[in-house]
Amino acid sequence: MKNIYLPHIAEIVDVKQETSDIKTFTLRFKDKAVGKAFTYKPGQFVEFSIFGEGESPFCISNSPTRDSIECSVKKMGKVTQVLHEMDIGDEVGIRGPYGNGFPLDELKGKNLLFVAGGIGLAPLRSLINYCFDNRKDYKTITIVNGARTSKDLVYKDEYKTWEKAKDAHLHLTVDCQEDNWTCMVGVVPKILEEIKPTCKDSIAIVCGPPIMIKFTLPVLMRLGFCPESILTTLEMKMKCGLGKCGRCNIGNLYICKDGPVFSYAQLNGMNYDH
Amino acid sequence: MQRLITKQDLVNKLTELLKDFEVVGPKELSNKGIFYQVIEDAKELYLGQDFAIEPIKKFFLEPSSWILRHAKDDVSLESFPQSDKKRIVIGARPCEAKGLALLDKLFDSEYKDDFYINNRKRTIVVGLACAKPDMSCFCTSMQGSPAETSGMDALIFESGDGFIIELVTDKAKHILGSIGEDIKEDQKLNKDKMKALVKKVIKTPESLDKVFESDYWDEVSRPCISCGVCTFLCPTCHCFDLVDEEKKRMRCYDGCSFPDFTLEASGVNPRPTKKERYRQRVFHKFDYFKKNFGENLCVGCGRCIRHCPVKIDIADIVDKAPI
Amino acid sequence: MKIGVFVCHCGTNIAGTVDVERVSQAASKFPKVKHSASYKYMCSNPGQNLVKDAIKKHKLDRIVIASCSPSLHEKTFRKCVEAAGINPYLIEMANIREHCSWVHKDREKATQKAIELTRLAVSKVSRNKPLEKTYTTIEKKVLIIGGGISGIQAAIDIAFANYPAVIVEREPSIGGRMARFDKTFPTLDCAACILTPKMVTVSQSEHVTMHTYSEIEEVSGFVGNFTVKIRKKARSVDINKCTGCGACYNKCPVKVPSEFDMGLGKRKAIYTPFPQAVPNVPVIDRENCLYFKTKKCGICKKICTVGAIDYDMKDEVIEEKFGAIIVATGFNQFDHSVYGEYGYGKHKDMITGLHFERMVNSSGPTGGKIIRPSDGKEVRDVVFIQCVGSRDEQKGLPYCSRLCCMYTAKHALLLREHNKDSQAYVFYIDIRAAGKNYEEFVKKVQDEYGAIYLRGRVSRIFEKGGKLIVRGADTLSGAQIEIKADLVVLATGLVAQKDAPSLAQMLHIPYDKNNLFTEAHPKLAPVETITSGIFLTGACQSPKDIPDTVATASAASVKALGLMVQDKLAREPLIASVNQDLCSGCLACLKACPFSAIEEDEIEDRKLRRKRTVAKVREAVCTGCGNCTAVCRMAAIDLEGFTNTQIMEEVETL
Amino acid sequence: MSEWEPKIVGFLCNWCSYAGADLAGTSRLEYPPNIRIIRLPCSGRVNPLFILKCLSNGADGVLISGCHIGDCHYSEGNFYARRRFAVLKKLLEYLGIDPRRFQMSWVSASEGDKWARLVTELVEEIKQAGPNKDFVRKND
Amino acid sequence: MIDQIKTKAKELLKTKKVDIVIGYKKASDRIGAIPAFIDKEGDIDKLIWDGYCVYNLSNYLKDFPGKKIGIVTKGCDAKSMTVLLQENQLKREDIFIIGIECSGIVDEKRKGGDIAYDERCKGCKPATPPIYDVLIKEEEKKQAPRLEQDPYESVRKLETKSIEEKFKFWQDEFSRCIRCYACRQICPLCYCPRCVAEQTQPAWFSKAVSVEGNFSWNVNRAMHLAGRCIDCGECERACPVGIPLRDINKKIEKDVKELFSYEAGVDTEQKPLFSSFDKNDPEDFIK
Repeated sequence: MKNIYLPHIAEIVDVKQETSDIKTFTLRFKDKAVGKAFTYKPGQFVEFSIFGEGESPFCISNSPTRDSIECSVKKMGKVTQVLHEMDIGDEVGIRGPYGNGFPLDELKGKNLLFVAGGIGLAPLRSLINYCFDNRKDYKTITIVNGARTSKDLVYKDEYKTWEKAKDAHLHLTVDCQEDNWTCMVGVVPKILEEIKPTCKDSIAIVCGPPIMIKFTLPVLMRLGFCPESILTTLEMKMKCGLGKCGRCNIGNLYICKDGPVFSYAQLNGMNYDH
Repeated sequence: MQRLITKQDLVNKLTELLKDFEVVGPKELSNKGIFYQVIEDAKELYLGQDFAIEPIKKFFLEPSSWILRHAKDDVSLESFPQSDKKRIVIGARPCEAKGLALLDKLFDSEYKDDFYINNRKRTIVVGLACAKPDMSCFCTSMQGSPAETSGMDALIFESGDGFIIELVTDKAKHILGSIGEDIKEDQKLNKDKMKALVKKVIKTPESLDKVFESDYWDEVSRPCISCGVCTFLCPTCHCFDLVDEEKKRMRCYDGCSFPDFTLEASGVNPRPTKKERYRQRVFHKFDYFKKNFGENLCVGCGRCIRHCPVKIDIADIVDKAPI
Repeated sequence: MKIGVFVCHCGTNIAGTVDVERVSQAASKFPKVKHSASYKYMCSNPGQNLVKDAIKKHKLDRIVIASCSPSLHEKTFRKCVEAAGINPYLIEMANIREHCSWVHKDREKATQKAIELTRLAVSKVSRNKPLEKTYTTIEKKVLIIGGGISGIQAAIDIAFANYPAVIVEREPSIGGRMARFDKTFPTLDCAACILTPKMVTVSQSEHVTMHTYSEIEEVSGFVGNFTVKIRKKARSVDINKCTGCGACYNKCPVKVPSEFDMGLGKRKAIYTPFPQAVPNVPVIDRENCLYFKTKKCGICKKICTVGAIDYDMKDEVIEEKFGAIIVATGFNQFDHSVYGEYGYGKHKDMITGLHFERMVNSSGPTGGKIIRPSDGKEVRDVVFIQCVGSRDEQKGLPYCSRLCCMYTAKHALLLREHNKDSQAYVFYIDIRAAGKNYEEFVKKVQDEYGAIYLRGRVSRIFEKGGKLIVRGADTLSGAQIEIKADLVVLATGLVAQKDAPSLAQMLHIPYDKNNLFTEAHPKLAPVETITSGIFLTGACQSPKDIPDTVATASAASVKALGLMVQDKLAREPLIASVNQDLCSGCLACLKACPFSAIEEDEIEDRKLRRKRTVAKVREAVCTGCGNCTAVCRMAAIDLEGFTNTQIMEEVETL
Repeated sequence: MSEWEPKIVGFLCNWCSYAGADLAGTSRLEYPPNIRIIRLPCSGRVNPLFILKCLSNGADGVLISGCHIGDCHYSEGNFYARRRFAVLKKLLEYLGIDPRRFQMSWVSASEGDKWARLVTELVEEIKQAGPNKDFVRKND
Repeated sequence: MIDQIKTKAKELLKTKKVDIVIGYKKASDRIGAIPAFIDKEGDIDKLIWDGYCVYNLSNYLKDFPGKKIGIVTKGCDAKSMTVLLQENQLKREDIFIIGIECSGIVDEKRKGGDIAYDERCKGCKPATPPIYDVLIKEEEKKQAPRLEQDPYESVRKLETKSIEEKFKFWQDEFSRCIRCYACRQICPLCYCPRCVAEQTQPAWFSKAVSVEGNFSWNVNRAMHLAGRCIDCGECERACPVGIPLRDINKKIEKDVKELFSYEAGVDTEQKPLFSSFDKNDPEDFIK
């Protein structure tokens, strides 16, 4: 019998404190064969099991072009609390990857605009690094990344690489001015309006807190992006990850199975609770 | 293939089958009603027309079942061993069996749920046609009927002192084909006529899309007390939760009527009030599932109406939806 | 999470019965345990160093010490791990000595139990949270409620340490009961002579503020930060202008019975209770004052040269903050009218001990003459009856009032001193003279002053021929006795003040069925109350004589000063806290808190978009008993250090 | 398999009963090793759900022990506990849980001997009641 | 009498004394009743009153925060409002109680035969609500036969059984529990924002449909209603699988009365059972 709910064991091989409540865990499957068989696309997610506590879904935050599996986790509830107390050498369960990930083929040959807020950068980071690792497939890459304060910015180590890359622009912003802060100040939608990225041949990929998305979409529309060229990755209460347990639907689609990446056009046509 | 059998035939056959099979059927508990239970003695079987409170679903998708074992000490994982004992369910109603057919669509597709599939595979479902649908029944509006055989291996009809058994699948023919006698042409049942027994008829719109934002949902959901009666007793509701307890993981019923169902760890709840939750239930059954699988996720068994502590009538609500 | 387990041999105390090595090995296999070790004496310096080194070496973040009872060494190891950089609340102890090795003999079973106790501790510690001590500031001022000898002594002690004290006294003058006494047993010092200097000291101290003729209206806050509302009743005399010349009360035309003299003498409508009153500022008794009754008179105002009389003065409520409160409200006299057989009220020549004190006092209403109130004649035969109220569960008090034996003996002595021909008869049940030189004193009264002690109860008192006939039994001789007395003096017991319960409720301190305030512990915390920062002194807690009263006053002062000298008040973080999201606001916790440490709070519920009431813990008041957590149906209130999660984890691990 | 030994959970208040159990240790009073003590500040801290959790988790008996009435460190905690568990005890018995499985006692800090005696008796009683099979979570 | 209810409801809505009136209307089966929420004068005619108006409507009061509510209230329902007021869940000035001097309600579960009054009505002597703003009396002829018998008869019967029999009895009953929590949801006094049954930190008892999970849930429910349950009987009616929940509630009610002379829902100033004590509470069960 094949048990679709059965996770594989993975060991935590590295833990990085990103912010006061976000940690990035690097994982390695105990069973090497499982590790080899495990392939994923940017935007996909996995179900983490903490034995005795439960399961929680997290997107894989690094690119499949790199060797390790990384997930960034914000301390929120029961599972994440315990996960944050875990350390190198501890073991967790992983099943997945689930969901559809980003439509990589559609993105090819396009200008890419990444708009992220807070931990929303996690799923985008996977795609960003994927694009940098396949640089020739894409045109200009613009990244707008915001957080409440500079302390809440994630993946700080990688900003230099992103900045330096050819045809790439990184715009960092915090909500309010701080001492020793030299980048931009203001909420993400405001920054977008300032930098006016081109909509031509462009796809925008947006991920962040609901309030940011709410105010970013009209800005993108004003900038000329059509709903089809705005992608986002959604989060909602998920449990099984398999489209069976009945929680994460928006309309007749399940975020876990049919998402989590959706275009704004798709979402527009749907009735959902929010 | 239809055959004529006596009650004694049936009892004798079941007694014989009890040796190799686990037999599940309705039992009458005094003052409590009818319950599907594992039968030890064929005589315990209740083959009257009263409906069981719980649907037969619980023998396929259990209210709670262990799916994984994991030791806190040494990290090792294994599935819970599943029974492969052959099983015969007798007395399930056509609507409930149709519920199984609908659940098959979900659990036996894409990511296949072997726990459910195993329970299905090891079981022969012998239904009992409804001679006395009650005023909550509306199966005919859900493309069913008191003599529907979908999801079943065989169906028996009350006929005089005995029964007529219709053998649908080869499995059933193999096991039950030997009892009773062949039926004459004029004794055969007019199944279409039985449809008329069902008095409650509702119209179901092709899509509910247009009424999603209507205040109607606010109004109809107001009496709802957010309990789990309708979902737990529904032959098609299948939403579940995964819960770790001690060193095991369990799958147990959950329902969209519970406020906690979609409560996120951050405290956000996309369905914060009864309006959203009740609408989800109606839409899942009469819109979303239809979009995904082509059929309503409702069999018209009337359980949620019969047992709703505040008499909410989903059929009436769908019927009157302001399309 | 990296838990370290350290198992102690405690010499052979543990290792004699428990296989310590096996415990250590078993522990190393518990979930989340990264290191385990054992040592001969874990609490010794090398033992503690072993823990500290292991923490650093293995990057441990939680510690379990399997050794003795936490009551012995929990603090030790908290300090130890704190020194190694771990939050001191991330340790747990497994008690494998008192609860294991010392009570079991079977080595196998004891070892097995020790392993399981260690496992429990490991599971609990895995759910511990780092906690921080909280600090509150302290208002450097002490409130003393009551200005009798005990309040005065407390104020002097506090002032001596250069901290401000505020006395609130409801009478117009401080001095309390002691000011009414004549001489004091067993040394026969004159009460006024030893009290007055103390009153003066208090009045002159720059550190002491007195609010006389004032009462406590409301108390809120908690240790270090009490806010108290004090009602200063309208005195009708400006305390700042009055020189205390006394002209006003000399000229006042209204005479009323003096409360101070127990009605034996008279006072005016404007009066000071007694000549040595502090402050020496009169007060107008508005009920009896002609001006207030008829709007006529006004003599005092006319006569006052400094214009201190102010008929329009109103009650004033002031609010002050205090760091500590000393309750020194003293006692009342037992109401002996319940003893019908004595006929009190019927017989004019029957008085209480306190009357006798006033009568025998040379500055009292009779000028020191002991007379019959009925006819003013000097007395010869006086009967003293002890235990009026005391030790009489049926009609009076269950307890012994402790001082009646002594003051009666003193009265008998004073009687003979005042009148060589007099004769004292004392009816008693037992003589309780347990104090320094007390027994000797009583003996002296019997032997040298001829007082006749009769063991027994008085059954009836009636008048006959201008005398009071006291009929009783002498249980020692078995004889019926009848004494023709000129005067009968009742040694009434001591009871709580009438309004003691309402004050206790204001202060959130408990009181017993006799309305006496309850100390935090009868032996080990006799002047503390369960409300930290509130202390008891004197007879409000139980009947006390002057030395005991003064001693408890000083004790309470030391306790209060102990708070005053702190910069900040450190509080153990092992207290309750409310998860307001889960709280329904039913306030079952508030009603079940023995310490009134829970209050209502109003929060904006973002989900419901409206204000709602929830419970909130007053952290400085919470003592961490956890009663609230057990009455909370939604488990919204939890106790740090003993959280639901910790306890459930322990149970789960069984 | 060796002879069955009952498992008993004791919820003890820190100030009286836990200290009483400590005293039993200091006085070297022997008693059977079947009890596992969970230290709490006060008997008033014990939530009825703890008892259910113990029983469903395989404990054969549960004991709550606190200060004698009037001795509570928090002055009133044991009064509340007494009322709460009077109700629970009657309810459990009504629902068919052997009353021997859930007991309550007052043991002061000076009653080491009472503690030792109490545990000895308790273990004996629970041995007679037999293993808690009915209520316990099935480990399948 | 329904006219009296309607008139009152109309007046309340018209004068804006309340924003909404909670009452009863006909259910889709044309026999039973379903809670009605009337906020427009035009809908007032939907209101009904008959023996099928079984629900304890005070359960819905929490659904309209900040609104003024008029509510049709039977005697037992009003008692639960007393407890809600006691526990700070209601403001008296926010509700207008249209008290019904009820003559008993119908036993819905009874099959066939005549309409019978529900078991729970038989012990209910004063059918007059203890609190109300207006009282509407039912015609006398319809008064239900009130039994003078011992209200704890079935509890006592169970009490006399042996421990094993009791366990067997309750195990059979609880084994049918499907944890749908209808008993909780229908209870006006189960208003916790998040029930312990749903909490995960810690998980208080098993969510599994199992002996100990079902047992724990039902004991927990009973304990949380101790000294609060006013025996409106809705839990037992709502239970789809027929667990005799009132036999548990009544057991506690009886014990609490005997042990502490405590009765639930008596007045709004009453202290909760477990947030109070008497120094002389019995302790014969303590060693």
